Amino acid sequence: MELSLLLIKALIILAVFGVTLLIATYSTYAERKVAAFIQDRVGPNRAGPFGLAQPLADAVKLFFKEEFVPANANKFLFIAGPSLAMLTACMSSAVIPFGGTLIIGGEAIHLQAIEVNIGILYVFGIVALGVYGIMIGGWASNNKFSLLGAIRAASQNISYELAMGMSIIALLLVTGTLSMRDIAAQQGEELFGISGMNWNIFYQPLGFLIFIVCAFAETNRVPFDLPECETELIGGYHTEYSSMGMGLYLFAEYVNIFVASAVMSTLYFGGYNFPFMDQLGLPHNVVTILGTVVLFGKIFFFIFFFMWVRWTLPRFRYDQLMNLGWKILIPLSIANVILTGGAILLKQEFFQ
Amino acid sequence: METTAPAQYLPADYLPIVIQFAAALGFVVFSMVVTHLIGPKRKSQVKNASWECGIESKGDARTPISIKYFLIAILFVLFDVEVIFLYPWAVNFRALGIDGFIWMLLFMGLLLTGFYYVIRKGVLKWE
Amino acid sequence: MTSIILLSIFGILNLFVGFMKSKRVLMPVVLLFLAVALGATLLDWNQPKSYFSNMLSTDNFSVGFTAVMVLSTLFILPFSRRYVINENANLAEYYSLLLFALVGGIMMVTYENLLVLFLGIEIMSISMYIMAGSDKRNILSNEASMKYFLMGSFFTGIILFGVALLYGATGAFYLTDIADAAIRMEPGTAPLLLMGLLLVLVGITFKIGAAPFHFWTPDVYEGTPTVFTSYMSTVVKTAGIAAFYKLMSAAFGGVYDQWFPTVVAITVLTLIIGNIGAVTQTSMKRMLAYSSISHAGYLMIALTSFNDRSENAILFYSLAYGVATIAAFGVLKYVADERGSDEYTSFNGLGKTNPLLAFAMTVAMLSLAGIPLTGGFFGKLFLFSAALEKDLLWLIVVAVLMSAVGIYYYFRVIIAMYMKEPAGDRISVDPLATFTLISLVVLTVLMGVMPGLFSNLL
Amino acid sequence: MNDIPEVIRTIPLNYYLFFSTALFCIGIIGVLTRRNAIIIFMCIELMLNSVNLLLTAFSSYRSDPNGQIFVFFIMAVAAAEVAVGLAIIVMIYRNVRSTDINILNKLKW
Amino acid sequence: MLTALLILWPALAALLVLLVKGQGAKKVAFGAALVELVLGVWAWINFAPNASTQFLLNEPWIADAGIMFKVGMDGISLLMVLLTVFLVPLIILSTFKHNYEKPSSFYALILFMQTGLVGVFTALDAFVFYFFWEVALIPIYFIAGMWGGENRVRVTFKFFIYTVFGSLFMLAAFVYLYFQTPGAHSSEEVAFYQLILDAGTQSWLFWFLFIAFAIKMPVFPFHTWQPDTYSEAPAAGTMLLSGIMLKMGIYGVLRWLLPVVPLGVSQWSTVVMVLAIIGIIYGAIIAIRQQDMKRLVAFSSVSHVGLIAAGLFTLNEHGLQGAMVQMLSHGVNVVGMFFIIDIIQSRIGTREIAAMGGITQNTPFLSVCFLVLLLGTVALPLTNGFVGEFLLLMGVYQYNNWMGAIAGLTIILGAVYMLRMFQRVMFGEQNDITRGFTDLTFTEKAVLVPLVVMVFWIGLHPNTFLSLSEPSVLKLLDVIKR
Repeated sequence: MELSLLLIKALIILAVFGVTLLIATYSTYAERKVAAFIQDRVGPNRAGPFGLAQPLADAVKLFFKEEFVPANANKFLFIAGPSLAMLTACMSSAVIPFGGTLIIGGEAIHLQAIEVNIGILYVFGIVALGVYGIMIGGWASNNKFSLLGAIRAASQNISYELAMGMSIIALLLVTGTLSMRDIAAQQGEELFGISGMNWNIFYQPLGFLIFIVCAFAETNRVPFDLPECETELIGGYHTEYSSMGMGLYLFAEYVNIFVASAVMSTLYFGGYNFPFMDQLGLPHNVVTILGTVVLFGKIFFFIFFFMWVRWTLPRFRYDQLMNLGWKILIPLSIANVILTGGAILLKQEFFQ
Repeated sequence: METTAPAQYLPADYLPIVIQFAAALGFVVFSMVVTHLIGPKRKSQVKNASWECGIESKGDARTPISIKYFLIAILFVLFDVEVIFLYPWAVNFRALGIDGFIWMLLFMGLLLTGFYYVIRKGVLKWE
Repeated sequence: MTSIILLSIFGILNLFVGFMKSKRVLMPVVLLFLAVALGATLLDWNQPKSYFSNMLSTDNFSVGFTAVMVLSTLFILPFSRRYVINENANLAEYYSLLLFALVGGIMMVTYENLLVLFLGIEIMSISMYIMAGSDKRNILSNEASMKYFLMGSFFTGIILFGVALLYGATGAFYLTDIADAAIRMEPGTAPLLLMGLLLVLVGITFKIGAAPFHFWTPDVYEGTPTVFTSYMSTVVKTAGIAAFYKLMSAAFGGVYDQWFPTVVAITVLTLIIGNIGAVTQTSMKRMLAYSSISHAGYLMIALTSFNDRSENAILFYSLAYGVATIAAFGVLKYVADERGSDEYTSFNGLGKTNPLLAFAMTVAMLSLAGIPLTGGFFGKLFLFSAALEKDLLWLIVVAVLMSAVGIYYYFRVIIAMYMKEPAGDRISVDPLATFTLISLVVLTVLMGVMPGLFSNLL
Repeated sequence: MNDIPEVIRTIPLNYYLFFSTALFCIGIIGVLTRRNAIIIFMCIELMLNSVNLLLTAFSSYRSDPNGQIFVFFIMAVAAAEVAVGLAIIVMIYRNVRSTDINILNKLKW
Repeated sequence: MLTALLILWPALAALLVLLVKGQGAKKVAFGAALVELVLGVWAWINFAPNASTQFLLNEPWIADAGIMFKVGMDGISLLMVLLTVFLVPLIILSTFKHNYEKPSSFYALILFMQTGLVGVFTALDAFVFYFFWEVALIPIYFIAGMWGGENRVRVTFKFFIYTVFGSLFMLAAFVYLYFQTPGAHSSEEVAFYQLILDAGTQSWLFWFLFIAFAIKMPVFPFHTWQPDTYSEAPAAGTMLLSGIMLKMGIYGVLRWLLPVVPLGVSQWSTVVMVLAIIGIIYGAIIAIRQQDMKRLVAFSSVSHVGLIAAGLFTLNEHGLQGAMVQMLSHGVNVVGMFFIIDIIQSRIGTREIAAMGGITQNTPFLSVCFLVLLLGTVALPLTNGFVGEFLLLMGVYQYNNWMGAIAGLTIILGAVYMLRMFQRVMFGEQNDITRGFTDLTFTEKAVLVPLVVMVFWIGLHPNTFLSLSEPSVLKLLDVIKR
C-alpha cells in the first residue's frame, strides 16, 4: 500500500474516530434531553445555548475529579478495566461503511475506514471483548456489588451473544458475504422497481427483532441494565469508580450504542442507501454524500430509540432476562435460520 | 456473487486496524494520564475502604459465586463454537444447496437436542 | 459404522430416558442399546465398506475390536448397580458418557484419516475425564479427574502437533497417502515426518498408558470410581492399542525399521515398570492399574513383531484381558464397597464368605497371570509366538521373566482370599452381577480351553 | 480467494514452523513448570493454538483446504475440552478452595 | 476316544462333586476315581503290546495355527496313566478319616488335577502337553495352599512361582520349536522329533526345557521348594505331589527332552548326571539328619528321583526301563509312606521322630505294611524298589563306572535313614503319646493293602509292566539316536 493511500486511510480513520467520540459525547446530552422531554422537563440548559456545552462541562468535571483506587483492589486491573472497555468500544466503528465512493480526480475513495472481508466477524469479535472491561473492573474493585454486577454483565453478554450470532447467520444466508461493504452495496439494488430499497429488514424482520433485543442486552441498556442497576447493586461494576475511570465506562456505553446503531442501520436498514437513489439522476458524489447523511439519520434514529426505550420500559428481573435470552431468543433465532434457509432454497428451486 | 471488495487482501490491508488501535489507545491513555495528573489526591483509610451500602464491609469479595454462572459460561463456550460452524456454511449456503441444508438441519437438530436437554436438566432455571 | 450412529443416537436418547422418575429402567435400557449395537456391529462382518469419502472404513479388524469394546461395556454395566440405587447420582449422564466414549473408541478403530482418529481420541478422552471425576464430593476422584484431564489434553496437544507435522511432510491426513509418502521418504520432508511420527507415538503411548508416560495411570485409576476404572482399563486401552496398531501398520508399515527401536524400547520399559511397580503395591486397585500398564506392554509386543499374526494376537489378548479385568474390577468393587478399602487385606477370607466372588477373582487373576485354562494364557502365547516368528527372542525372555513377576502379585490376592481368615461378613451380590461374573468366568475358561474359536477371526 | 496463499507465501514456511514450534514449546514449558491448574490449562490451549497455526500455514502453502478443516475440528474439540476442563477446575475449587495442583497430592504419583 | 474319556471324566466328575454339599463329596469323588480306574484297566486290557500309539484322538484345536488336540497312549503313557488311575482312588480313600473344610472343593480339585495328570501323560502335541502341565499345577497349588499347614501360604507360593517360572521357559522353547517345523507349522510330537537343529540351538533349548522338568522332579539344585511343600501340604496333597506329579517331570524329560534335542542332551548329559548324583547323595545325607518324618521322606524322595534322573540321561535301555519301573515303584512306595505318616500324625498329632516309639506293640497290621513299604523303598530284593534301582544302577554303571559306584551309595544310605526311622518310631519303649495307638481301620487297610500288593507284584513280576513299556522305550531310543 502506498504511503499516500495510507495517509488517506489514516485521515478517514481519524475522522470516523472523531465522529464516533463526538456522537458519543452528544449522546449523553441527548439522553438527558430526551429524558427531560419524556418526563416533561427542560433538561440541561445552562451550559451554552440549550445546554449544548453540557457534555464538555461533564468531561472537564470528570477530568478534575480525584482518581480513587480502593485499598484492597487490584490496582493494575482496576485501571485496566475501564481502559479496556473504552478501547474495545472505539475499535469497532472502523469497519462500518459510512458511505459509497467519492470519485475525486478519477480516483474512487471509499467512505469506509477499513475494509476487511470479515467485517461482521470483526465487529463481533471486538464487541465480545468489551465484556472483559466490565468483568475485570468489577472483579478488581474487590467489592461484592461490583463483583455481582460484573458477573451479571458477563453472563448476560454471553447469553445474548448466541442469539445475536444466530440472527447474523440468518442474515448471512441472505447476503452470502461477511463483508460490511458488500452487504451495504447489495442493499442498494432495486426492489419492486425502487432502487436503493433492497433492505435486509424486508427479508429478515424476525432476525432484526432478535438482533435489536440482543443489541440492547450487549450494551447493558435498559431494560437489560442489570449489571449496574442502582436499586440492587448500587452502581454494579462501576460502584468503586470515580473520575475518568467512571467516565470511560459511561463513555464506552454510549460509543457502543453508536456502534450498535450503525451496525443495525448497515445490516438491516440499507446502510447509506436510500429510496430512489439511482433514479433521481443526481451526480454520483452527491448521491454518496446524501447517502452518508441518510445513514447518520438512521443511526440517530436508533440512538434515539435506545433512549426512548430507556425512559419507557422497566427493568427485567434477572431470571426473566436469562429466560428471554436462552429460552426464547435462541430457539427463535434457530428457527429463523432454518426458515430463512428453507425459503432461499425454495426460491432457488422453484422460482429461478 | 458479484463482489466489490478487492479480490486480494494484502497483509498491509489490515494496517488501518493498527492505526485505529493506536488512536483508541492514545485516547484512553491520554484521558487516564491527564486525570491522574490533574485530579486531587487525598487518601484516608475510611475513604479507601470498599463501599458497600455505607456500612463497614465484611470479608473479601473474592467469594465463590453461584454455580449457575459457571454453567452459563460453559454452555456459552460450547454453543458459541457450534455457532461458529454455521458461519462458513451460511456464507457458502447457495453453493452447498439442498444437501448442505439437510446436513446443517441435522447439525442444528443435534444442537437443539442438546439445548432441550440443558433446559430439561434445569441448568437455566433461575430461582 | 452403523454402530457409531446407533450408539450416538442411543447416547442422546438415554439422556432423555434419564428424565424419567425411576432410575431403575436405565440399566436395562442401556443394556438393550448395547446389545443392539453389538448386533449391528456384527452385521458388518466380512463386509468391508468405507464411508465419508473414505475417512472411515469398516473391515473385520474394526468390527472385531468394536465388538470387543461393546461387549466389554456390556459386561461392565451390571456392576454399576449401586449407582442405580443412589437416586441422586446423574446416572443417565454417566451411561450416556459411556456410550459416547464407546463411539469415540469405535472411531479410533475405524479411522482411515487422522482427523477421525483425533476426534475419536477426544470423544473418548473427554468422556473419560468426566467419568473420572464423577464422584464429585470425593477429593480423590476430583484429583484423578484433574490429573487425567491436564495430562490427557497435554498429550492431545502433542499428538496434534505430530499430526500437523505429518501433514506438513505428506500433505495428507489419509493413512494411505501418508504411507505412500512415508515409503518415499523424501529427504526434504523426512525430518518432519519422523518428528511427527515420534510425537504421535508419544501421545498414543500416553493414551494406552505405556511407559514412560504411564505415570498418570495408577493415580487416575485409584481415584476414579471403580466401574469407570474398569472401563478405562479395558475399552479405552483396547481402542488405544488398536488405533496404535492401525496407525503403525497402515501408515508406517513401510518404515518399520525406523520406528522399531523406539517401540521396542517402550515395550520393554513398559513391561518392566508395569510389573515391578505392581509388586510393591498394597492396594488392589493400584495393583490393577500397574497391571494394566504391564498389559499394555504385552500388547505392544504384537506391535513390535508386526506380522500377520499380530492383529489376531492383539484382538485375542484384548478380549481375554478385558474379560478378566472386568471380572477383577467387578469383584473389587463389591469388596471395596462392602469392606471399605481396596487393600489386599480386605480380600482376606473371601473364599470362605463368598466363594463365587473369590472364584471369579481367581479365574481373573489366573487369566491375567497367563496360566493355562484361561484366555490369558493363549493371549500371551499368541503374542509371544508373533514375536518369536520375528526372532525377537530376547524380548520374549524379558516378557517371560516379567510374567513370572506378574504371577507374584496376582497370586497375592488369591492367597488373601483363600488362605487368610475372613476380614468381614458375607457380601451380598445382586443376581445380575452374579450372572455377569459367571459369564465372564465361563468366557475366560472357554477362551482358555477352546482358543480356536477366537484366535483366527481377522 | 485463491490468491491468498500466494500472499502468505511471501513469508517463508520455516518462519511459521519455527514460530509455532516456539509457541508449542512455551506451552509445554508452561505445563511442566506452572502450578496453577488454570495456567496449565491455558498453556495447553496455547499448544493447541500453535498447532492450529501450523496446520493453517501448511494448508495455505499446499493450497489444500484439508488442513484448515482440521483446524476447525480442533477448535470445536478444544471448546468441548475447555468446558469439561473448567467444570473440573470449578469442581475442585469448590472442594478445596484452590486451583494449585500441589494441593492435589492425596494420590501418590 | 478312550483317551479323551480318561481325560474328561475326572473333570466332569469334579464339577459333579462341586455340587455335593458336605462330607458326602468324598464318597462321590471316590466313586468317580474308581470309574476312572476301571477305564484305565479297560485301556490296559485293550492295549496291544507294541510301540504304536493307541487310542489316538486327533481333533483340531487351534485350527489356523496347525495346533491339534492330539492325545493317545503308547506303552510309556499307559504305564503312567495306570499309575495315576491306581493312586488317585487310594489317595481319596486315604483322606476319609479327615473332615476337611469345604470338602466339595477339596475333592473336586483332586479330580481336576487327575484330568491334568492324565492329560500330561497322554498329550502328543506340545501345546496340549503344556496346557495340561499347568492345569495339573493349579489344583495342587490350591490344595496345598488352602488345606496345608502353618506356613502353607509362603511355601506353596514359592512352589508355584518356581514351577511356573520353569514352565514358562518350556513354553518359550515349544513356541520356538513350533516355528522351526517346516511348512504350515505344527507342534505335534512327531513333528518335533523330526526336527534337525544345529547344536548351538539345541544347547539352549535343552536348558529351556530342562529347567522346567528339573524343577518339577526336582533335581538338585532346583529342589529347594520341595521339602517345604511336602511337609506343609495336607497328606493327600503330598501324596499327589510325590506320587504322581513328580513323574510329570520325568515323563517330560523322557518324552519332550531326550528325543527333541538329542544333540543338546549329549552336550549336557554329563553335567546333568553329575547334578543328579549330587542330588542322590545330598538328599540322602540330609534325610539322615531329619527329625520330621515327612521331611525325611521328602528328602529321600530327592535322593530317589536323582537316581531316576541319572538313569534317564544314560540313554540306554536299562536306564530308561529302570526309570519306568522306578517311577511306578516310587509312586507306590512314597504314597504308602506318606499315608502311614499321615496315620501316625492323625493319631498322635506329631511327626517328630524323637517323640515316638513302640508303636508296633499295638499295631501289628500297620507295622507289617509299614515295613513292607519301607523295604520297598530301600530296594530289598523281591520288592519293587529293587527292580527299579537295579536296572537304573546298571544303566548308570554302563554310562560311567564311577558314577555308577557313587550312585550305588543310595542303597546303603537309604537303608540307613529308613531303618533308623523305622526303628525309632516303631520299636523301643512306648511313651505317653504312643500308648493309646490303635491299629488300622478298615479304610486305612483298604488303602494300604493294594499298595502292599503292588510292592510285591512289581518286585516279583516286573515284566507285567516292563513288557508294556519296552517297545516304546526302544523306539524312543531309536529316535534319540537318529
